[in-house]
Amino acid sequence: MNRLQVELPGLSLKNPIIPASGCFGFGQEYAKLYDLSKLGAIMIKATTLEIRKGNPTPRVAETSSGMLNAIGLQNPGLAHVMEYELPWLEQYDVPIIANVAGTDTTDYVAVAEKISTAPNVKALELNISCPNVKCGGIQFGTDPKTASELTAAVKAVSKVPVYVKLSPNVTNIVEIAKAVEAGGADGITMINTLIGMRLHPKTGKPIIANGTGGLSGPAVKPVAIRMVYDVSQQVNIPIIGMGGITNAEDVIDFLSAGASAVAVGTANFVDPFVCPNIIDELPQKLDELNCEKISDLVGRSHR
Amino acid sequence: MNRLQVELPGLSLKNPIIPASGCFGFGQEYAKLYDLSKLGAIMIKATTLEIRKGNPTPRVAETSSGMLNAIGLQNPGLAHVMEYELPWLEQYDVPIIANVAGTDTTDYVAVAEKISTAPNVKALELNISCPNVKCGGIQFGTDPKTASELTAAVKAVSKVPVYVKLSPNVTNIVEIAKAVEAGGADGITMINTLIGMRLHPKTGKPIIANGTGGLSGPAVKPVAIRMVYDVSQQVNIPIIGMGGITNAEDVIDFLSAGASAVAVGTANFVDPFVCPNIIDELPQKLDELNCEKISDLVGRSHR
Amino acid sequence: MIKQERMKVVRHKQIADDIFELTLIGQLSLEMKQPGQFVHIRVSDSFEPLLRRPISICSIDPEHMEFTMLYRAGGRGTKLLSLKQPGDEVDILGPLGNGFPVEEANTGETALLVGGGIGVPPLYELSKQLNAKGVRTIHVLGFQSINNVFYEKQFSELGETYIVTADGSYGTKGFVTDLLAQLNPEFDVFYSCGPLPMLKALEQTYPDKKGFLSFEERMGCGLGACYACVCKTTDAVENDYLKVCSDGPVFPRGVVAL
Amino acid sequence: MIKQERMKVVRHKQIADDIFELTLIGQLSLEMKQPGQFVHIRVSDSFEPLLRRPISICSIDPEHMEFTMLYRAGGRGTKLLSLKQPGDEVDILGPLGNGFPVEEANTGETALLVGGGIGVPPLYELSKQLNAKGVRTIHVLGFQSINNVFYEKQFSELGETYIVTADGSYGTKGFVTDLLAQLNPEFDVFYSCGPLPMLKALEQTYPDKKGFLSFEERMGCGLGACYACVCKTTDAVENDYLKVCSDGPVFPRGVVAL
Ligand SMILES: Cc1cc2nc3c(=O)[nH]c(=O)nc-3n(C[C@H](O)[C@H](O)[C@H](O)COP(=O)(O)OP(=O)(O)OC[C@H]3O[C@@H](n4cnc5c(N)ncnc54)[C@H](O)[C@@H]3O)c2cc1C
Ligand SMILES: Cc1cc2nc3c(=O)[nH]c(=O)nc-3n(C[C@H](O)[C@H](O)[C@H](O)COP(=O)(O)OP(=O)(O)OC[C@H]3O[C@@H](n4cnc5c(N)ncnc54)[C@H](O)[C@@H]3O)c2cc1C
Ligand SMILES: Cc1cc2nc3c(=O)[nH]c(=O)nc-3n(C[C@H](O)[C@H](O)[C@H](O)COP(=O)(O)O)c2cc1C
Ligand SMILES: Cc1cc2nc3c(=O)[nH]c(=O)nc-3n(C[C@H](O)[C@H](O)[C@H](O)COP(=O)(O)O)c2cc1C
Ligand code: FES
Ligand code: FES
Repeated sequence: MNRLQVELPGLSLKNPIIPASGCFGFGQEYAKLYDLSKLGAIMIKATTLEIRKGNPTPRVAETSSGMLNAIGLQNPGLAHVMEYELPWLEQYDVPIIANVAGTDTTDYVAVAEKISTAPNVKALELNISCPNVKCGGIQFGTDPKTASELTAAVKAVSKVPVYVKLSPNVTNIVEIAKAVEAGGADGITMINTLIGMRLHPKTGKPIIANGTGGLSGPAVKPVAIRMVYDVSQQVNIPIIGMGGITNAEDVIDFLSAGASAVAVGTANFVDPFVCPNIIDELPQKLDELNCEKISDLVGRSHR
Repeated sequence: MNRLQVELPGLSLKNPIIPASGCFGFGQEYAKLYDLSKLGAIMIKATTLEIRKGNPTPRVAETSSGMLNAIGLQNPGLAHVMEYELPWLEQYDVPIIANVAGTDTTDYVAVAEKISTAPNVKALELNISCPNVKCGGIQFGTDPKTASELTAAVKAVSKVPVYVKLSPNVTNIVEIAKAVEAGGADGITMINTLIGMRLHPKTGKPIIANGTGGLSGPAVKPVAIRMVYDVSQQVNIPIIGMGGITNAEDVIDFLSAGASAVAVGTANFVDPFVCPNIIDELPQKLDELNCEKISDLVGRSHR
Repeated sequence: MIKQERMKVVRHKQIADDIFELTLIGQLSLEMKQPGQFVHIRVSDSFEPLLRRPISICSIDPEHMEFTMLYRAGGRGTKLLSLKQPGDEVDILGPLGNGFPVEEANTGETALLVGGGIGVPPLYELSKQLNAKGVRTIHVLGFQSINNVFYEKQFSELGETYIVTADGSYGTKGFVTDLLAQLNPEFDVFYSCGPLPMLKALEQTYPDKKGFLSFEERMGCGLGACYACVCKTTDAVENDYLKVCSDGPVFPRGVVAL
Repeated sequence: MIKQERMKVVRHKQIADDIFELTLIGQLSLEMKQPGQFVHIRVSDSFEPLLRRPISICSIDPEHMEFTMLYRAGGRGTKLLSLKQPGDEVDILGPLGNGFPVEEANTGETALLVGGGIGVPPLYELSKQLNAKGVRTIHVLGFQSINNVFYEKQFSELGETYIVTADGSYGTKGFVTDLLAQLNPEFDVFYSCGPLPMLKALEQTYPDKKGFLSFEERMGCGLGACYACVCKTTDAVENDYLKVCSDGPVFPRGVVAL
């Protein structure tokens, strides 16, 4: 028995550790450091229909126990991802979760329809929560009705299960979660970044060229945990949790809160080996908790 | 000329540094450490009509660059505050901003009407954003219409200007800000805490007895800055900014973002002398920025 | 008076499993009078970790302007503290709270001091002050296991000292109350610091004795301003809640609801 | 190959106002080949500060498994780095990026190396490698003021070296381009690292020369995965953007839009 095994719609994960979208490119860079087959899955960078150049620089700024980013969904576009990135990833024994972004429903649907046909894409992650683009992204994630409709439209064309990525920048995240569940989502991933800003001490102007950026890293973990805790008790679809994970204890926290698997974002920048390190540490953590298989921990905070 | 002088509705501040509500009690404890007359103003602990016992313990938990609290508005009640706390504070040359909380509109109105008659209370801070109580508090702060109506009701009875304290746990804080402005608010204070949770690594249960708590400290500063930045450009009433301030540079950031004065909360626990220290440092910071008076910095991020 | 000072590490060593003895020098030591008071320690100049850690004063040496604390390096903050070297500075706020009332034991009387684990340290300064005043002290100290035992010698020099370990690897096996039942000591007042179940058992074992108990609670300010550290009181007390940091940490028996 | 290693501090000293010279020992040094590459440094084990800091490799000493970097202790992270003592460990990721192409200068040719401020360090290893290959080097190094000048002697040992200070307190007064205009040196290829206006002025001053420029941008991963550090390219290039961390930091002239 593999104690770390996790079964989710479309995803048979050898462990619950997944690099988060946007923090791992399309895997090529980290493949130079370790074997990607070790990972539970990989969430690739948001892909849009057309090539996207993203925002002007500076695109990142450091904050207390966190960072802001405003990459602006820069990516090489659907065609390139289908032709080069996904086939390249096929050499690894690892399911791919394709992060799908767009400006309007047509965009999302077009990307989802196509990218879900790639043989190693086992699930989609619908990015309705990117705070760093002018159109598309977050406004789909802040209104329950819009979120639900977009989910349904994408579900109608996708060949693989659809996970919807929620924004924490809302009054009532449970309401959005229920709406995407009603729209047919197979799972939820949460949280995307909190909207934040840092100013330059001398000039007083925003450091990030885009003005605002998305806050991630350990600073946001308490916010993410409480949202996973709340949502997991109100929906019947699984959650992939993220926000500030840096070690195996953080992973256990997210599972306890109600997530079935987790994604690790910013921590990859701090320690590029963080994902394999966590995977190696997990069995011992389970021993310490007298826990046979990791899935037993899911939701224990509210049981 | 006093370079640090700030003039706000009801408040003539010798400097823009104010201990934040709930982090300074009613001043008695810090009065043992330094002269309270040094402060710009004092925001006293939330006061309710009746005595409140607050939540069970543990009430605090540490997080990365932040902390969670769920005190639950424990306070000795309006009568005691009027009879003992406020008269005791009269020995200091410092305006008091009374933080007003309640369960329903009647409560808020009753406290506001009475407490605004105290001679040293120069302004009210309407707490419609406390995440740690079951009734009252945050639900007034998440719906624009309710927020506006409560503001108007309190304005109708208050003898002093009314500032409304906003919650960051909303999809659109600008909308709430505009609503309270329309309701007659004289100013805005922001932000209250973000809702968060921390779990115990062994048991998986929330550490804070209340389950969730309010996140404060340096971790939330980027969120607070962007909200002050957004709101200050959309309303015509002044803002008292807060969230993660620990030093003079943080103060400058909040003023640059658009606040006219600031409150310091959690940092008082880390360094009990943080407020007087910041006040002492500010003139030199102004020199470094070639700035004559501190009010010149207000809003320079978007000018 | 409460002061904040960057005090200097004079000595720092491990004295049992995870237990460190830290001696600091500075003016602040001169403000320390009452055993059972605590200091609030900032272990790092960064915001990671953010909050101060409350640690009891274990012994005061005003002649050398020093004081000593004993702490368990368990979590993130105390582990960082354990890395401090002689000469390094540590940001201390204190002395805080109300400690054990030495005046409640009269010259010639006997005091029973009962400590559990990391609740043992504040009893040491207490015992020193009681003995200085001519009060006889009996020390009953409970630990998990032989490797956790500390300060046996120091207490022995001041009075009868009994060690109890939960696993029986040293001294008597069991809880301090087991030993007390055997021992059945004669005494006039008891003072105690340790885990809640121990404090509770003590109150029950000696329903008619005068006693003082020291409590723990998670803290914010440590000064009485934030209401983080409250404890529930018994019906005997007018206030519904008391603050461990400023009303306590030591309360007379019967005040805190156990 | 890119490695991560906790390397040990061998030497660490201040060599000018706010400028530190740090030598580390470890296997990772053996992976360093090309001048102009950088390492990504974690200055603390806590999350404060969170991100790594990119610092150029200034010289490589494979024989002793050491390498040296020079950095300005300006912000929070580099100030913490400056506190490291010999024997302490520093978490290094590297070598990263593509450096200066030594192969673009042929034996017997002359290379012009132009550095500004904290852009000077990577030119040192470059100059060493060029000289080792028999390329003559001319060094023009610009600083703010006399107290900021460093490594004049080291560069002088390798070739003609000219110092420029903005305030004229040492060497020639003005910008490096002012001195270059006077000097009008003969050379075959130029290499440069420094502030953008300097790089821009150089490209304009020598429109027909072969040249290589090193760029800076705020980074996340340092590996090419996060798209934080992109720079805009000129129309001459097919890609709209290039990543400073993995495509650069050194680019041939004319590639990056200045
Ligand atoms: C009045 C008083 C006196 C104390 N005296 C001593 C002493 O002499 N020696 C000693 O070893 N310990 C003592 N403690 C307990 C000590 O404060 C905690 O063990 C310590 O704060 C834990 O910090 P950490 O960094 O190891 O753990 P972390 O898990 O990193 O702590 C996280 C947060 O929880 C708080 N916390 C965790 N455990 C406790 C606890 N048991 N009590 C209060 N806060 C806690 C921390 O202060 C911090 O804010 C005392 C506590 C109090 C209230
Ligand atoms: C490829 C490359 C090579 C470099 N080589 C050197 C060198 O050899 N010596 C040296 O002193 N400096 C060098 N720098 C600049 C150095 O990275 C920054 O000065 C340093 O990161 C600032 O960190 P801090 O802790 O002082 O400042 P902080 O203000 O605390 O930094 C906050 C954040 O902004 C980033 N940042 C701030 N300034 C810069 C900058 N100029 N470039 C990139 N990121 C920045 C930091 O990395 C950090 O993420 C290089 C930069 C790059 C990109
Ligand atoms: C540099 C960067 C780029 C990101 N890009 C994306 C993206 O393209 N699509 C997406 O859904 N989320 C993106 N995110 C959000 C992360 O996937 C993740 O939700 C968030 O950072 C919280 O996790 P963390 O704290 O572990 O980083 C990005 C985050 C960072 C830091
Ligand atoms: C322990 C604690 C108690 C608080 N109590 C109150 C309160 O009674 N009323 C209120 O409006 N805000 C209260 N707050 C919120 C603070 O006033 C402030 O808005 C928030 O903590 C953000 O500022 P900071 O990061 O500087 O702490 C409390 C915060 C803390 C940490
Ligand atoms: S810790 Fe703040 S009141 Fe006790
Ligand atoms: S820093 Fe991540 S791509 Fe360059």
